[in-house]
Amino acid sequence: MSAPEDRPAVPAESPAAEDVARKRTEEPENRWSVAFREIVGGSWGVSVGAVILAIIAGSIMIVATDEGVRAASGYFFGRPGDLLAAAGGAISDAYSALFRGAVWDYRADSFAESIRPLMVSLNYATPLIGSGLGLAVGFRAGLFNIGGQGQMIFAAIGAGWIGFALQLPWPLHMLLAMVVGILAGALWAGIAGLLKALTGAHEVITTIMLNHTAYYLLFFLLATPGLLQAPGSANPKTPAMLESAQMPKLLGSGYHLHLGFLFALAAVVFTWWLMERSKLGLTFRAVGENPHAARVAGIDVSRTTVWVMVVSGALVGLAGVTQVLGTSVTGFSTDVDAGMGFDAITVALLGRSSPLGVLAAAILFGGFRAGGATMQAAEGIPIEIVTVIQSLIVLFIAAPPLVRAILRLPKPGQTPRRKAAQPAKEVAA
Amino acid sequence: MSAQTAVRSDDASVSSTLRHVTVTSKKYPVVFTFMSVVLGLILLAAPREGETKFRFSAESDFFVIPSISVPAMRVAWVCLAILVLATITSWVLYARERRTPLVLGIVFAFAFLAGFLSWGGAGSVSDFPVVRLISASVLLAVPILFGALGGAIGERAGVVNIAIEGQLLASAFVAAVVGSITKNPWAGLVAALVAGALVALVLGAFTITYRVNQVIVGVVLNVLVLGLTSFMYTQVLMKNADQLNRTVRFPSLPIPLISEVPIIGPALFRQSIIVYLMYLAVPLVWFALYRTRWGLRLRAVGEHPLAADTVGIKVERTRYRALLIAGAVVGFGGAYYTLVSVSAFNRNMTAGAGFIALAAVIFGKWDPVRAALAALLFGFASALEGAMSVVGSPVPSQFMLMLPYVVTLFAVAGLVGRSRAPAASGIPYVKE
Amino acid sequence: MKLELRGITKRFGALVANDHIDLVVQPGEIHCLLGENGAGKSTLMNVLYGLYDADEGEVLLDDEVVHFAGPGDAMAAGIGMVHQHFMLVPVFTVAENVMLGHEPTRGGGRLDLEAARAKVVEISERFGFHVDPDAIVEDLPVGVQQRVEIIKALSREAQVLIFDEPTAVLTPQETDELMGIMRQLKADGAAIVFITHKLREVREVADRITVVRRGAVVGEAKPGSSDAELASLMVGRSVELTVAKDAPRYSDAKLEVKDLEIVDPDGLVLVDDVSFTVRGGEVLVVAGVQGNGQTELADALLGLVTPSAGSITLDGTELVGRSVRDFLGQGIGFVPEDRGVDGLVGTFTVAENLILDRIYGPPFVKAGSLQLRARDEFARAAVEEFDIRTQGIDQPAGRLSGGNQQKVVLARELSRELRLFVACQPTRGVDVGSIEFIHKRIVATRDAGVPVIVVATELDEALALGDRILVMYRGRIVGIVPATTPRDVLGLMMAGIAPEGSEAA
Amino acid sequence: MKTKLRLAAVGAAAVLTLAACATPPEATPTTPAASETETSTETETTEPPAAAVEGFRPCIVSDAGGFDDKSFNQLSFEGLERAANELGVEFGQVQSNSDADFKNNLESLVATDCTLITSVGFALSAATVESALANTELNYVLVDDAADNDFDGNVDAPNIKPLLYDTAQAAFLAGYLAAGFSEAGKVGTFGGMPFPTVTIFMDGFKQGVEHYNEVNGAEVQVIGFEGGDQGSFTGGFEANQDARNVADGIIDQGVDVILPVGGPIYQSALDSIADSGRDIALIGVDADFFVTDPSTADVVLTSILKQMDVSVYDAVIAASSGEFDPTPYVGTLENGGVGIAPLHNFESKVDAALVAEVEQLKADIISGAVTVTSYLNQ
Repeated sequence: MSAPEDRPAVPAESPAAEDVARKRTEEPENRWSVAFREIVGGSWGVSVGAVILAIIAGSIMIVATDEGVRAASGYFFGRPGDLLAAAGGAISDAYSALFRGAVWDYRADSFAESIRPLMVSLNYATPLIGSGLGLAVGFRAGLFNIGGQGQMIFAAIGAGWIGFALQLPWPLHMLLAMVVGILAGALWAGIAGLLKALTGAHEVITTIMLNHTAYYLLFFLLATPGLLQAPGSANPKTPAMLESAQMPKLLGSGYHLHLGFLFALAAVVFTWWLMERSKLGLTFRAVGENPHAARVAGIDVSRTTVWVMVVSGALVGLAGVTQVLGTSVTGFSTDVDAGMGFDAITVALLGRSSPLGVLAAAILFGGFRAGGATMQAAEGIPIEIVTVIQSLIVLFIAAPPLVRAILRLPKPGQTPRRKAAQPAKEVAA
Repeated sequence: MSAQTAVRSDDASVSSTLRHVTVTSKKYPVVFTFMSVVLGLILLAAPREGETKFRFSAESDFFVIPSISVPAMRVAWVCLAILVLATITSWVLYARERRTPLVLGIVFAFAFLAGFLSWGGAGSVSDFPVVRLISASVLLAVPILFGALGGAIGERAGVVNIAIEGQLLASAFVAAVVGSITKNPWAGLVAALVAGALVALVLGAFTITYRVNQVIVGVVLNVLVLGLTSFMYTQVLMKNADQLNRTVRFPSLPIPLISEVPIIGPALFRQSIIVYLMYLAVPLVWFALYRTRWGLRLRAVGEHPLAADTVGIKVERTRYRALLIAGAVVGFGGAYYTLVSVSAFNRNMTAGAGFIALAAVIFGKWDPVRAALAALLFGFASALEGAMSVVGSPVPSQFMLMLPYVVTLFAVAGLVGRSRAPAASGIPYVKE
Repeated sequence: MKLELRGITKRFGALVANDHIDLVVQPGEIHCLLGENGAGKSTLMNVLYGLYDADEGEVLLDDEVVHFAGPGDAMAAGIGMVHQHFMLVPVFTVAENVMLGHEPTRGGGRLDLEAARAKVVEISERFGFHVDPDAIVEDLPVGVQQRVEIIKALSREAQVLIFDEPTAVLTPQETDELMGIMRQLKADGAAIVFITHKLREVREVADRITVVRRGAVVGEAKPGSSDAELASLMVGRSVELTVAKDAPRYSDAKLEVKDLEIVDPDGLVLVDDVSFTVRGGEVLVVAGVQGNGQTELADALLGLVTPSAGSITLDGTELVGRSVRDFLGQGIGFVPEDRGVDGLVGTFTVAENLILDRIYGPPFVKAGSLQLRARDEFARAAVEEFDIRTQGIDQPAGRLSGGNQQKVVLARELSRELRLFVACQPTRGVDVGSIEFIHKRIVATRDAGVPVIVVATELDEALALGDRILVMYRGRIVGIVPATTPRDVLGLMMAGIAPEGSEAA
Repeated sequence: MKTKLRLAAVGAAAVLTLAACATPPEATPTTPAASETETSTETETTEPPAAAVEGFRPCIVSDAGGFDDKSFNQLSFEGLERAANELGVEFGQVQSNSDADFKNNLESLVATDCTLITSVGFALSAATVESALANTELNYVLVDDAADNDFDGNVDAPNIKPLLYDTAQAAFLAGYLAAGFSEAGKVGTFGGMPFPTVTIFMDGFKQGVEHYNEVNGAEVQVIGFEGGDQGSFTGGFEANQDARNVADGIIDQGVDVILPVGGPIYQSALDSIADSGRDIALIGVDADFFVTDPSTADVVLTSILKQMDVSVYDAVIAASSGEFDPTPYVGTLENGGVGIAPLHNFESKVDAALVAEVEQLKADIISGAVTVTSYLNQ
């Protein structure tokens, strides 16, 4: 993030000289100057701008719902200051509650207490990381997997059943439950992949249909005694996971954060390796970018499609598994997926389908989920505002020119960049 | 010389001089076999007693067709026999390198349905109202169908519209509010169209002008609309339900004469204006897309925007217009929720219909008529689920609720297969 | 109508695509714009046509300055263009394509299809085109598609016609016909701009010749100039116009194709009973007008399509029914016809593309993991050896020029141990320098004893490279003839007329 | 480019305008919905609330249904809101979107110094127990669940007051009434989803009809419920065409009394009745529809009351003065926690003898002469 010291000081006297200079210092010049530009004028500025804009929009809604503001607006012309003060107060209360709930509780007595919200956010982020990665793998391979919900449900069924029905020592029990859950998620996604490979059925349709199917299947299992339903209960809910199958809390029982988060981080690394460094990932990307060329290169596109869905489903399955064995260890019901399957679409897209991007986006969204509860509990702010802010952030981040136009940010790359010349060559060719 | 390379009907074109052989697919026989086995297993595993009643007329019918009762299992076995025969025929045809005719598929579908319904309704006090089954199929399909039409228009113009769900929800909401305030469903309908178009405008601004990934914008718009409508519902509508959330619905208008035609009349022609508009919308959209200047340009922009640009068609403007119209079409579907179906808006009342509509667009291969049929198929499966649950079929309700989705899954995998989207769909047009 | 361009300058970032170009075209004149791929010809014409805004300079029609905001304005002013990449909507009918943008309508925006059909028939009869107005464009052979483009331009009463590389996809006969059409149009008083890099055609029809190189006019040439003169003006140095090669040294028959039949999903027989053999050290050119089954035949040689009958044996091993990967494993190198679609993943780096079909084991993949060092070393070596002009091996391949993209594909395929090399239209859309290079490499491969198959649509290439030439028409072999066969005989064969005494098909 | 910017600005403005519309109309301070709830409940509880202890802060957390579910979340919320308003104390609320939120939502409430936390729905049971064990100084109320996750018959934490409702008893009465009222000899019911809290209504209703048949030798049929999980369900709790379809299907079978169970889906049934053009009576659930939704006045025969607002209110009031009593509460006919609403407009249409029989039946159930089974007593 420091100033680009590595930038070559060679003045570009002639094109040839510039060429030479460029060649010699290619690597460092690229890395540092790109990072620098991105922070100052480029996507970082836009991201911050997007958050600001979304927060402004959220503020309008907060002000609209605030009782004090409503009261003050009744006599606006008498004392306009009151309204502004009330509005300002409502907004700052709301966002400070969001911050307290998501990052750092500055009102808490001890460090241990203050840090707790951050752990909650990371805990919420855990399943979003897994499912976001799963969907990102699909996107990179050109498959639009909307089936996160169904895959998470299947993973939960698999892991959950192992989690309470078998008696095994830890960690064997937990690992077995994880494996079964992940495989179940992979299997459910694999159906969509197989259907696409065999009959060409579009994955958007099949995954949507499989979502609903999985949901009702889970419901059936939960409502039928002897299957997933807790014995002795009439409610559609499973019994608690056995201690031996649970993911232990990472920082003691005072914090939400559990082992699943580390698995999610491992999944980030694994996905990065898979997509960037493995043969399988190369075939995934090749099929996603250009299936024709992939075929000519000897890649079996149909088989790859199945594999993509399987890997995607396995990662989404990990999300389901962490939910069941880490977060909802007291048993789960029909909405075990918690809407993560759909949130994951946004997370994957916001993270530009790169593993690190997904991680960042998932933590952002986890923070919103965690902070939203505090915002509600402390200030009575309707939870929908958080949803709105979230979606506006994504929209604005996705449209940098819009953010720049509204906030009058400078355009990036005002200085002519080499990249700008590239498409032109193509045009001229 | 030129006659050989050029194409003309009197001269042989390239394709006609190429030799032609018949290509057969295993799809039909395989699907047939599977379905026959399924019914066979059901009948063997859970035989039932009693009779099944089918009703063919509504109460107020002019011509009343008597209801019939059939011995359930016997009919079911006969139907199974027909299925097996059809399956064998299909395999024989395949072996002889001939295609399975569509008629056989229709016969198969009917026999399967009859068999399954006979089994399901055995011994019940309730009967299968065939008329209702048809009308319910249509009614359940209304929002999906309008959504699919809008989706098809958008994609034909090169914009993937994942935001159908959001458009439905937004227009249902606005229709409820405006319809309640004015106490006039027409005002609500107009407002719904505007709302649908407005969501489309946002979609367009981001995807066409700012070239943001169309899928991202669509997905996010759904979330945004859900958040906004839920917010307004709890914060505003709930507190003033009488003024803001109680619409006057469109009445049903029986069409003279045709509404008296047995079965079809009461099923299809005693509906509200929005349903009739839907009947009109399908051919109208088809006509507009394939037979008008607007449609030709729209499709050109969706298939090959550069080519369209080179003949002076403004690509972005054409896409915007298409999207706005598509949004308004979806708006009809949204209006149906709060101006015909139910007289009040409630949170997330579209409950995923927009995604089903999206599936229908793809299922229907981006063609308005086929997409409409796909929507109707889904409607039919849902209606069937309702009818089966009323007669008290022995299938657990969760499986009955699954039915429409499983049917769609099979239909997509078994019968449709590969489909080709408009070539430029999903790709922003970048002109340097 | 007289067309004049004055001082047109168009920049893309730092690159100057057109540098103060002046051009005058009189009515009743064919003005040839000669230049290599990438010389800026197309850019110039796109400026003229309103697709690009010029940074400097002006366009004059009949001595009046005009300004085009888009192609619509240009067309309204009487300028028509036949694009290099056809601007036709593939799923539309001919009539729909022709009327697009200026549709005749009956009330309420309804299309008047009858009027549109009549227009197509009228124009095609005027020029003897024989085009069915109701045919779907994508089903038509390219030659006919081009006529649709011409009809499109003429249907708007264009008085200035621009032909952008129109002969790239035509048979010699079709090219001759096109020349005829151009002359006919000229006689009707049209001003014609003819963009090409093919010298023969220039000399045949041009009334005036302007040569552009690197975005600037480098001079005018007389129609009577020799090929060598034109070529050196165009490229900027003297050019070798023929491929230097030694006499072939054949070994045994390596590849044997027997009774091959390929059927498309609708049951059309695209390759019909095709048999031939190729010996080691031999280049067999498969010639023919595009769309006569060569593409499918080549695809079958890589297992991309599965033949419905027949056999393909390489060194005695039957290959039919195997996967593409098996074909590659047998040592088949393959340069696809459309490198942008089938040859490269445009968003992948040069290095990734260079190993794309070599990821099934060492040295580039070990235990499922990519070996980046091995990959990059190989890539750097390949970039060096094949003279791929790129900013680095991390550059996305899609950003390279056509010739360099083709070199990437060639480098990937030729750096493997080969037992058969199949190259489909290897020099399509490639600059002269790269063409020479590619031809040399193909000949070198042959000389190494590998059987080579080149699919070519241009007779020049077929004659330059081939030891034998196999001509296909409507999926069948018209004949297999030696490379010494006269051009006109080959031309007739490409139209389906078998010469006396050719090898039996 | 300028026009593009303008277009985008319009788009953004559209978004913002939608958001700005959220401003509630300030000119209508007394909203009908609110005032209705007040009147409905005020008639039931008359004793003035005691002054709250220092720092008392009642809070509520919903399940995934949300506080606008027109069912238990909403009623519980209304009870708590009324208690808080009468006590003049602030209250906290958190709406859950899913299972994963429960724990954090409860913790957020704990962090905002809530002293009494009301959790709504069985799904929150385990999380509530966990929170209660961790915060023994706080009081908890759990609606619709026994807080007994190890099934030993005891509440798992000493500071939780479970509120349960044997709704089947009331539904039994409604079933008997409906069977007697029906001229067609067919009554119908359907639910949102086969949850026990939904099917308990349908189940009691069915038993009531069967009891009527048994006593009177009649053959009134119940359409739409077979027992267990088998029956007509809309697949969700949204009032939309799916719910309409199920309601239409049941009405089409010729029923003249219909019992929709599950939040807003009764609105679909209402419109279904309107469109059928027949005289069909509707039975409400949870609250007295005649009061809460006046638009139902002409069709609502009676309502099966599940007085969650009252019992939550009572629990909050008790806790406010430091008299929190963790004894499980089971709403029955006997203690008035469940019941059926007055007939209102139908008073004249229902045979007085039938009304008397229902009254007697109520006494019999209370006395144990007639038993009603439900998942609570199985």
